Parts: sequence; structure tokens; C-alpha cells
Amino acid sequence: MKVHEYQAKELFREFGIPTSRGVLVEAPERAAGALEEVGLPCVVKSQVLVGGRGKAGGVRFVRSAEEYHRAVDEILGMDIKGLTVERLLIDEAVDIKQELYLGVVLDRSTKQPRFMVSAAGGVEIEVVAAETPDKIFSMAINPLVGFKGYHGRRLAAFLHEDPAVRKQLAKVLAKLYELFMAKDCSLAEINPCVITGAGEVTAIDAKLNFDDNALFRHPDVAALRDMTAEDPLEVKAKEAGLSYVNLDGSVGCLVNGAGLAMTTMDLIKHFGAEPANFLDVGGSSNPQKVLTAMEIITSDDNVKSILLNIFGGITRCDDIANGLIQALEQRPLEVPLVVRLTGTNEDEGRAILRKAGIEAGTDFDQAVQQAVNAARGA
Amino acid sequence: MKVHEYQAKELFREFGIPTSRGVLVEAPERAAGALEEVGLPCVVKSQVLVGGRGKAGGVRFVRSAEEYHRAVDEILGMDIKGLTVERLLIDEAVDIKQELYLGVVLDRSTKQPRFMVSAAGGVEIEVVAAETPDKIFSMAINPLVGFKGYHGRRLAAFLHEDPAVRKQLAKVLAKLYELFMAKDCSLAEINPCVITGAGEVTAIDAKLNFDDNALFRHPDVAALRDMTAEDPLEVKAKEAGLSYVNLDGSVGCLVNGAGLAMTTMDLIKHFGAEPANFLDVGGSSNPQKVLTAMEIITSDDNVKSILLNIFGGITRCDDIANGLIQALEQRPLEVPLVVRLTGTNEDEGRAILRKAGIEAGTDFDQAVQQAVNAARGA
Amino acid sequence: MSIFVDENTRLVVQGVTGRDGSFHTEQMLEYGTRVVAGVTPGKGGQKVHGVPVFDSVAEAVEVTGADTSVIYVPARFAAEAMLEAADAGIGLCIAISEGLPTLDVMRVYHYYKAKGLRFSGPNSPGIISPGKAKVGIMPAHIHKPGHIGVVSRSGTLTYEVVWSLTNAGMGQSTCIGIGGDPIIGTSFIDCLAAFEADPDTHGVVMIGEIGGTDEEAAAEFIAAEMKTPVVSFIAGRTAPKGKRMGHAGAIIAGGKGTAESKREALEAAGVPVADLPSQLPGLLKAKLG
Amino acid sequence: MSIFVDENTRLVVQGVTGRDGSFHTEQMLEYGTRVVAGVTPGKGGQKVHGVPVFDSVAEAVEVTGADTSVIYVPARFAAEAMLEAADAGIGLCIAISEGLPTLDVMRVYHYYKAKGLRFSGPNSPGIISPGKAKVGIMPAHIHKPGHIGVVSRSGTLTYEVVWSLTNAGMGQSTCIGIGGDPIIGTSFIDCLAAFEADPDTHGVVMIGEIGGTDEEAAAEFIAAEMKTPVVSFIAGRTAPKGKRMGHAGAIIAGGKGTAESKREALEAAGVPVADLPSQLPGLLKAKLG
Repeated sequence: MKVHEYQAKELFREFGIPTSRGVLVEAPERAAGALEEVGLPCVVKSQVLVGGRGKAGGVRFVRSAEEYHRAVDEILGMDIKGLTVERLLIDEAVDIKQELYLGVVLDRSTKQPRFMVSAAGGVEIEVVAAETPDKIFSMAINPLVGFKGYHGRRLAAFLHEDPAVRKQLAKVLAKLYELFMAKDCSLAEINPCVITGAGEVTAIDAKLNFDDNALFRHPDVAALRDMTAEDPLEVKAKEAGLSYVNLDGSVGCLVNGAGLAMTTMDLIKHFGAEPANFLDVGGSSNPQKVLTAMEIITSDDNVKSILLNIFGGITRCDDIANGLIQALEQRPLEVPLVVRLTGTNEDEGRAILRKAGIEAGTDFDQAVQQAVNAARGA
Repeated sequence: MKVHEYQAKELFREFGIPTSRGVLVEAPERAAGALEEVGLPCVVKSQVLVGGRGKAGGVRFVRSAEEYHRAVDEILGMDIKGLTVERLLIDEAVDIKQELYLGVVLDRSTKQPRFMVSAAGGVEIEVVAAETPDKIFSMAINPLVGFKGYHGRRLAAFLHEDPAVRKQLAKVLAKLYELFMAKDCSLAEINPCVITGAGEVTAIDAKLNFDDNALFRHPDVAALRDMTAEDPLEVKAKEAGLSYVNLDGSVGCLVNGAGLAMTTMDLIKHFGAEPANFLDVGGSSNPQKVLTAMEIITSDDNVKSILLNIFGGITRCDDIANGLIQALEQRPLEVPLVVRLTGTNEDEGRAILRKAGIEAGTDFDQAVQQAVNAARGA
Repeated sequence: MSIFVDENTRLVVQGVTGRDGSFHTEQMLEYGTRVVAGVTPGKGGQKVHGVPVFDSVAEAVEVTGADTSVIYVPARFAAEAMLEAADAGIGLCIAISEGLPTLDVMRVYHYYKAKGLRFSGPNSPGIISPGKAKVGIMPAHIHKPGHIGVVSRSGTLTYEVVWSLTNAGMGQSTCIGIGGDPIIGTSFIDCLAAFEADPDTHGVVMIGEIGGTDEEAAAEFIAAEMKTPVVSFIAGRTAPKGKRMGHAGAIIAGGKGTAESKREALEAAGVPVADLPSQLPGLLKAKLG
Repeated sequence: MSIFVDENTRLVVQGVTGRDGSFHTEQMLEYGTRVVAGVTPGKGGQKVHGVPVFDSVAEAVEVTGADTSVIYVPARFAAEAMLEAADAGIGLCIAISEGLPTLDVMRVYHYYKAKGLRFSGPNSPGIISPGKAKVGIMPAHIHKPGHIGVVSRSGTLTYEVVWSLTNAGMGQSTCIGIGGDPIIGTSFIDCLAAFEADPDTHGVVMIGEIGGTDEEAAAEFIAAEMKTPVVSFIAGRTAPKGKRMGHAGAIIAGGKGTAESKREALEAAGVPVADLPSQLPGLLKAKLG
């Protein structure tokens, strides 16, 4: 789960990481008050859950009240990569002497939180990594022992010469680790972390991603979810315990298991169409899940045919069949349906479907081809 | 460092371990007020830093005000194993259905905190261990992972049949571990931990020992030290950074290194006298330490001769010699002194002493024999 | 032979009284797996399909000599269940549960590593050595004893592949689902090394997917260390970047983890990569000669 | 030969700019120890007795190839310094510092164990292989190259014994102070096993003291595993119960850890136990025949 910059900064402050001071503006009539609080010059920053706001014109430095109000008017409601700007962060203008990058990610290969730091802050770290990899210093932290003074000293020494700045950086890095672990982050990033003219270390941007699986123990974080910034179908799917990603193609698919769902997409493309979505009903599915899944798929107008592809393991074919029957009863389909059902309790499942007049196949390639043909024929 | 029962119980409450309710009485005139607060029946418990209070008559259950005041009068000021009772804990009488033992110690061989629990509470665990070892269940906790639910469930299952009591016990055990680790304990013990008639789990006694080396990070714990309950010479030695234990013999000894100091004691006995003390001036000693050490040894009237036994390593012989010279200048000795000096900077040290008219030997056995003979001759 | 589990495996089922735990205990028993114990705290003394239930893994191990554990407990308790297995002396823990917090699994990983123990998963279908033992949730009937090793990050996709192998007459020595999470206990390389050391495994099918760089690491290992032929399939060629495809681990992030990069690495290591799962038996036959 | 340290040891001194660190760096250099680096955070770039100082152990290792570290930093920072050494790839860390919180050392112990690394101490005089390398604080001149291994929980008492061995013409292969704390990184058994495996160690002197049961465990090990003759001395026969004798580990608690119990265990294992340290050379000569 991603959160907005202003939300991440609130968490930063909670953990003692110094950040620039800002005021959130959600409606134009709040703009004047915010300006009064923050003062000029300041930075008008769109709050959207997507990278590249700056390039898209969603971040503006303003020197006068006139410039400020023009920026607020233009950015509020702006479309950035398909997302409408609903909120602005009016941030104090910090006297920037130097921009650094500080980040913690989960390193999958060593299974440890890994710090990535660079004195080349303010740009995307992937770009720095690709073009000037020696400007990045990386260090994994063994989670059984945690972040110690020497980790901070080593990272800070790479970033800066001045002992006073190093000390501040080491402290910020320690707090960033603490936040990462305490809140089950998958990414914690300060980019840029600036050194001001007065030698103070401050986060002027903040990015935090959280592990969805751990949200149950962080109600404060879960409450930060911005439903308006997400695809409504994906929100509905998530609430029902389904994994769903909306895509642009014409063949809707409902599959059990992420790997098989991805492969189903790959095969749809292989046989000449495009998938309309990724949808994994998950393991141990109950009929209700299938019902919701069918609702989600059929509410997408691009869908010209539907492929139900089930290979039962922990998922039982009879559960799936029951869910499907219920779904069809509640909302008869307007597009062709191809069903492929095999695995645990497949005989029971197929029998249930047969009663409702649906003949389920067993061959994967064949089923995909049928669905692709159906979508084309439609 | 040891603390009194009433102090340990305060820490228990801070960590959420249920304890019996009590009031501290430090002067007889407070006794009436305490009785009013606690009510009858109650338990009058001497607060001394030594085991076996009960057997010594220092704990009394009272049913009437008359019994109560008689107990207060008799126990306050009582001598228990050489310690004067200066404080009483007036504790509520708990309806005891069952007495358990719960303890955490540091297991030196596996280098882990180890739980020891027994349904045979209320008696010394060493006695249970010796007589009925199968009544004790023991479990070490890996500190890198900590105390988990399954540890608590396993220990509680050994102690009791009732699921509701088990749940409470598991919680108390978890809190006890938390306290042990958070406050750098070397021992945390609830004996007895009682199950009341109503099925409630409550600590009616509490024992906590702390790691002296970690007191610097627990000012709250360090503040609990009861200097009045300790040997004044040992307190003075501790403040000066010396390890000192007062004993009953006649040969005072000042040694560098605990092993050599113990061996010096052993040799004094071997050659026919008794050591007056254990005293280790420690590594990296400065002259001031030697000065204080000499003060402490000479203030013990039992001392009939003094043996200074130094084998220099991180301790430098010249430092020791300088300290000794200063000590002798400030307070000339009234008993014979034998010096044995060898190791790092021994030539410099011996030269310093020679200037002051002291001839230092190098042979250990010889030096001890001389000191023993001197003590006998005196 | 086979790897990790076989007819000597003495299995304890953690979460045995739950819906999934109970159902699959029955399935595993039917398959012939030696399920010697179950564990559910507070339910000690019961029986599930004739299997004695204990309050703790430690008791289960003491009484039954269990050496392998399979985890069906809910996600938020699963990491602790894995630690419990390790502390009870279980040598191999197979975690089926999905949705575990990643940092929990990370701590479990380092604890197992410190103790020199192995876990597999989480979020995995388990391990089956056909004809010997099934530990997990895979449908039994699609498998057939034989000489092909199968290792996969996926669940159902593995069934798909195994089924096509069986239909092509190619039985399996052992099939392992290593799990779809970003942090897993047993890697492709661990399994490939075990297959390489198993004289009864004559060929290996490795099923990867987008996300991470484990397939690339496996490719290096195959090139350097393996004589046993390997063929592969990589799921997620059409997955968009930055979107998580169901599995917490299946995400193309920071330009890394694309299906193309994995395919290239494998092909460079001499591993044929199929376009469709149904092509795998044919590729394998060609490799085996 | 010798154990743990020798002429190939590349040493980094942690806490090199402190009073003790600096003094003993000079002493170790004089002895011929290859002190290749020092570390004191914030003092990188300086030199101490010609040894370059770094801000971190990692840098010191990168630049100088140090493989062994010795710790002279104050007690409250020492555990972290030991972790730093482990993370920097140091294979053997020798902790001289005394007064470390026991739970800190406990965590360090399990971290080292998990990483398969070794530390010795804390609260120890260090390790010397006479004529090859001295790592610690022991006075050099009392040692002499030879074939006796010495292992001890004590500092100065070890010097006493070594000096009497040297005076009796019995040189030493390696002398190790394992430290006087309740939790130490390298045990008697670790050292005895290393001496047993060292063809140049012909006899061993083991110096124990009251507290704990390590001497009893060592006795079992000697009886079961060792051919090299061992003689022993146990300090603390006159120590009262329940009182800590200087060393945090030297305390007779709960009826365990008495000098008598240790003596009995050792004698039962065929290890002669001396009444006086000065008797050890004679006992050893008799054992060596």
C-alpha cells in the first residue's frame, strides 16, 4: 500500500525524522489560509500516488501570492497519469545546499532490509543506479541484530564530509530503519533529503510503501489508504479478498492462483487477443468470492468473453462451480463464457455445472483459444 | 544488585504482572495507617536482602490488630543473618489455593535466558531441584527471537490444568521475560506465584537481581540500591571501582585480577592463615584505586598483615607503586606489608618502591608465606 | 529416491483442526503420507481423522517422533508456528499459509538459517514425492512416480505442468512449490542442487515468474553446477510494470524482474524456455534425448 | 603450530586511540604482531604508532585485509564493536574490555554463532602464540615459544602460571584467556579441542575458577576426546558462597560452581589438579613423562 507524501511526512515526524513544514489543502478556499501559515516563498505539491509529479507539472516553486494562487488553481484538479489531483501540500521553501538520497528497501536475495544512499539525491535512484552506480552505497542490515551505530556512521561517512552533518544523517538513518521495521514497510525513501545552508538535515519529500499483509497490525497505517486514488474495481476486489488488476484487453479471466492467472494472460496474448484483467480468486476460495469476481469482470465494458480457468488444489472445484452458478443466477451473462475446471473435487464441480447446462473443459490451451475466438467473434 | 521485595513488586506492576497489594512501613508510627489501608488479615514481611526470612521469623501472618502491632514491634529492628530489619511490607492476605514457582535465570551454558517453573512453589527451588527434579520444567529462550506465545503455552500447560489459569500464567510469564530483558536482570523470580480461590494468578513474593554492568542504562533500577543493607566497606570499594569482599581472617590482600586474588586467598589458607578479604584492584588501574584499596584494608581491625600481590598486564606496576607510595604517605601502616610485584613495567615499579625503602619480591608462594608469618607474629 | 520428503517422513500438521488443515490431513493420509501428529493449541487430546492432536509441536515431536511439519495456520499466527517448529527440533517445515507479513518471514528465515534448519514457502502448495509422500495441498491424482523434478514459485501453474508431464508419460521424483512471496525459505538453487544430487532425478522443470532475480541466479547455478537437463517456463510476460500480480513477490519493480530478463538468462545458460506450459514435456523429452 | 593467532594474523585494534588501546598497540607491535589497522569512529586518517586509523572496521578490512580484531573500547560500546567486527567479515574477535552488560554479550554470542564466527572474551587478557603473535594485554616477556597450551578464565593468574612454566623451561604453543564473565564466546572445550588438533601442543594447562559448570563440562570432554595430557588448577577454594569474587562469572550460586565439584570432575577425568599454581610445571612434567 502506498501513502501520500503528506501522510508519510506525518509518520516521519512521529519517528523523529526532521521534515519540511507544510499544510494540506483539499479545497481552493483553504489556499489563502495555508499561504498565511507557510509563508513565501513556498512549494505547491500535488499529492498523487504516482511517481514523476514534478515532470508532469504537479510541483511548483512560487515566490509571490499571485504565483501561488495561480499554481493552486492550475494543479488542483489536474490529471497526472490518469489520477486527479485532489490534494495539495503547501510546503515551506527550504534553503537547499545539497540533495541526498536515503532509502531502505527489502532485499529479496539476502532477505534483509537494505539501505541505499547516494549524494546524488533529487533524481530517481534507478537512474543513478543505471548511469553512475558508484554514486550509490548499499548496506544490508541483519534483522536479528538491527541497526547499530556503526551502520549509521558508515552510511553517513559515504554521504558527507562534515562530522556535524554525519551525526545528523546517522540519526535520521536510524530513525528511518526504526520506522521501516515498526510499520512493516516495503520501501522507505527520503528523496531528496536536503542539507540546508545552515547545515541542517531535512526531508523535503517522503515515500513509504507498506506490506499489505501486515496492515492488520497497523490500524493507523491502514486508515491512511486513499480509496479515491485507486481503481474502484481493484478496491472492490481487495475488499473481497481477490487479487485483481484492471487491464485494457477484451478477454476477462477468472483464475485460481497467481501463476496460473499470469500464464492465462500470457496465453490469451499468445493466441491473438489481449487480457482484460488479472484475477486470482486465491486458495481456499468460497463461493462468495467467485460471485464477486464475476461481478467485477462483467462490470468492465471492454470484456467480450470470459474465461474461467481453475486447477483445483486447496481450491475445490465444487466451491467454484457453486459460486459460478449463483453468480449466473443473480446476473445472467451477456458475453460468452468458457469454463475449464480440473483438480480437487473436479468431478463434483463438473457435475454441478452440467446440471446448469454448462460443459466444462479440461485442456488449458484449448480453453484459452475458445475464449479468444469468442472475444473476436463478438 | 539485589532489591527488596517491595521494590521488585513495584517493577512487576510497571510491567503488568499482578501482585498482592501492600504498604511499606519504615517507622513504628506508620504501622497503624498501614493497617487501615491494607486491612485484616494481613502479612507482616521484613524487607531484608537475604533469603530465608520466613524461617528466621521475619514474616508473620496476623489476624487481629493486636497480633499485627506485636508483629511490627518484634520484626522491625530484628536481626536476620546479620542484617537489621529497617522496613516492613504490610501485605494483603491472599486467598491461596495453590502456590507455583516461576523463575527466569541466565543459563550460562546455553547462553540464553532460561525459564524454570514448578507447581511446587513456596519453597526454595534448589530444594525442589535436588529432591524432586521432575517437578521442575525448564525452557531456554533464544534471545534473537524472544519469548513467543508457544513458549508461554508450553510452560503454562506444565503448571496447570485449567485453560483460564493457563492463559493468565502465559501472560505473566511473557511479562516476566519482558522485564528480565528490559531491565538487564540476572534473576527474576516469583515464588510463590499463587492461584487464588477465585482462580486469579498473583505474585505474593518477588525477587529480582540485576546485572551491575548494565545499571548505567537503568537509572531507575540503580536508584533502588539500598546502601544501608550492604557492608559499608564493600559500598566504598564499589564506588571506587574495586571488587572487595570482607572476610574474617587476618591477612589483608590487595591483588590485581580476580583469579589471582582468589588464588592469593587460597594460598593464605594453604600456608596456615585466613584471608581478611578478597580485593581486586582491576585492570587498567590508576594510583587512586590503590590508595582507596589500602584505606579499605587498613580500616579492618582484623588485619594483622597486608599482602600486595601484583602481576602486571593491563595493570602497570609503576601505577601500583605510585599509588602505594601515596597511600603510605597519607596513612603510615601499623601492620607489616609484603609486596610482590612482577609483569608490565615491573622494573619501573620496583625502582619507585625501592626509593621509598620498600623491597618488592617476585615469588608468589614466598610472598604469601611471608605475609602469613607476619600476621602470626603480630 | 526423491528430495526433502519421502516414505520415511514423519509429518506433524500445524493447524490440524482448521478447515484446510483437517481437509488436507485427510487427503495426505489417503495418499499414504505418514501423518503422525497434529497441533492446535488448546485442542490437545482430540483426534482428526485418527491423527492425535497436541497442544504444542514440542509435545508432538516428543510423543510421535515427527521430523517434518506442514503449516496450515492463519497468516497472522503462521510465522510463530514456524518458529515453534524450529524450536521443537523439526528439520523441515513446509508453510502452506499465505498472506504472512514479509518482515515476519524475514525474521523466521534468519532464525532457521542460524539453526541450520530448512523451511519451504510460505504461500506454497507444498512438496510431493509421488508414490511416497504428499505434504501440502496439491491434488494427488495428477502426479505419477518417475524421474522428473519440478520446482516452481506457483501453485496451480505447477499442477498444470505436472498434469501435462503425467499425460506425456513422464512421472516425477519430487515436485516442490517454493512459494510466491518475496521472501521464501527454500530457493530455486536449493532445490536444483538437491535434484542434481538425486540420482533418480533425470530432468528438471523449473517454473518461474516475474519479480525478483531468483531465476537469473538459478540460471547461473545451472550453467556452473548442473549436469541434469533443465527446461523452464516463466509466467508474466504480459504483466504490466509496478503492479503486483497476486503473489506478493510477483511484481516488476525498479526495472527488475521482467519475464524477458529471466528468459534471456536461462537461455544463455542452455535452458530451453517454453512459450506455453503444454510445450514443456516436448522440450524436456528433446533435452533428455 | 599454534591455535587462533600466529604470524599470519592481520590484526585490527578497535579503540586504538584510547589509553589502553594505544599502549597495547605499541606493545603488540614491539612483540612483532602484524597490527595492520586501528579503528576509532571519527578519528579516521590519524596514525597510532604508525598504524593507520579508520572510522570503521569495514574500511579497515577493505584497505588492510585485517582478519582478526581486538577490542579495547569502553564496556558500554564494546558489544556493538564486536557486532561491527562480525559484520565487517572479521573471523576472530578478541574482546579485552571488561564490564560489558551480560545480555549484550548474550546477543553478540548468538549473532556470532549464527554467522559461524568466533569471538573470545570479553573481560580477557587475550591470546598469545609466543614468538608469533600477541593479541591482548599480557606481559610479553613471561612467555616463551614451546609446546604447552594454556587456557584460563583468569588474567593475572594465567601470567602467574605461564611465568612458572617458562621458569621451568616449558615454553607455550598458545596461551588463551577466555574471560571471567558468565557468558563468553570461546569455551574451555573450544580451546581444548583446538589444542588437541594442534600437533605442536604436547600438553595443556587448564586454569579454572569457581562459578558455572564449564570446568565440569571440560572434564567430560577431556575424558572422552583428548589424548593430549591436561593438568589443572582451580581458583576460589576459600571463596564464600553467594558472593561474587570480582569476575562477574566467579560466584557459587544455587549450590553450583564450587571448586571442589570442579576438582572432583577433573580428577575423575584423569586430570591432576594442583593445590598451588607453582606445582603445575611439576605435575605437567610428570604427565608428559
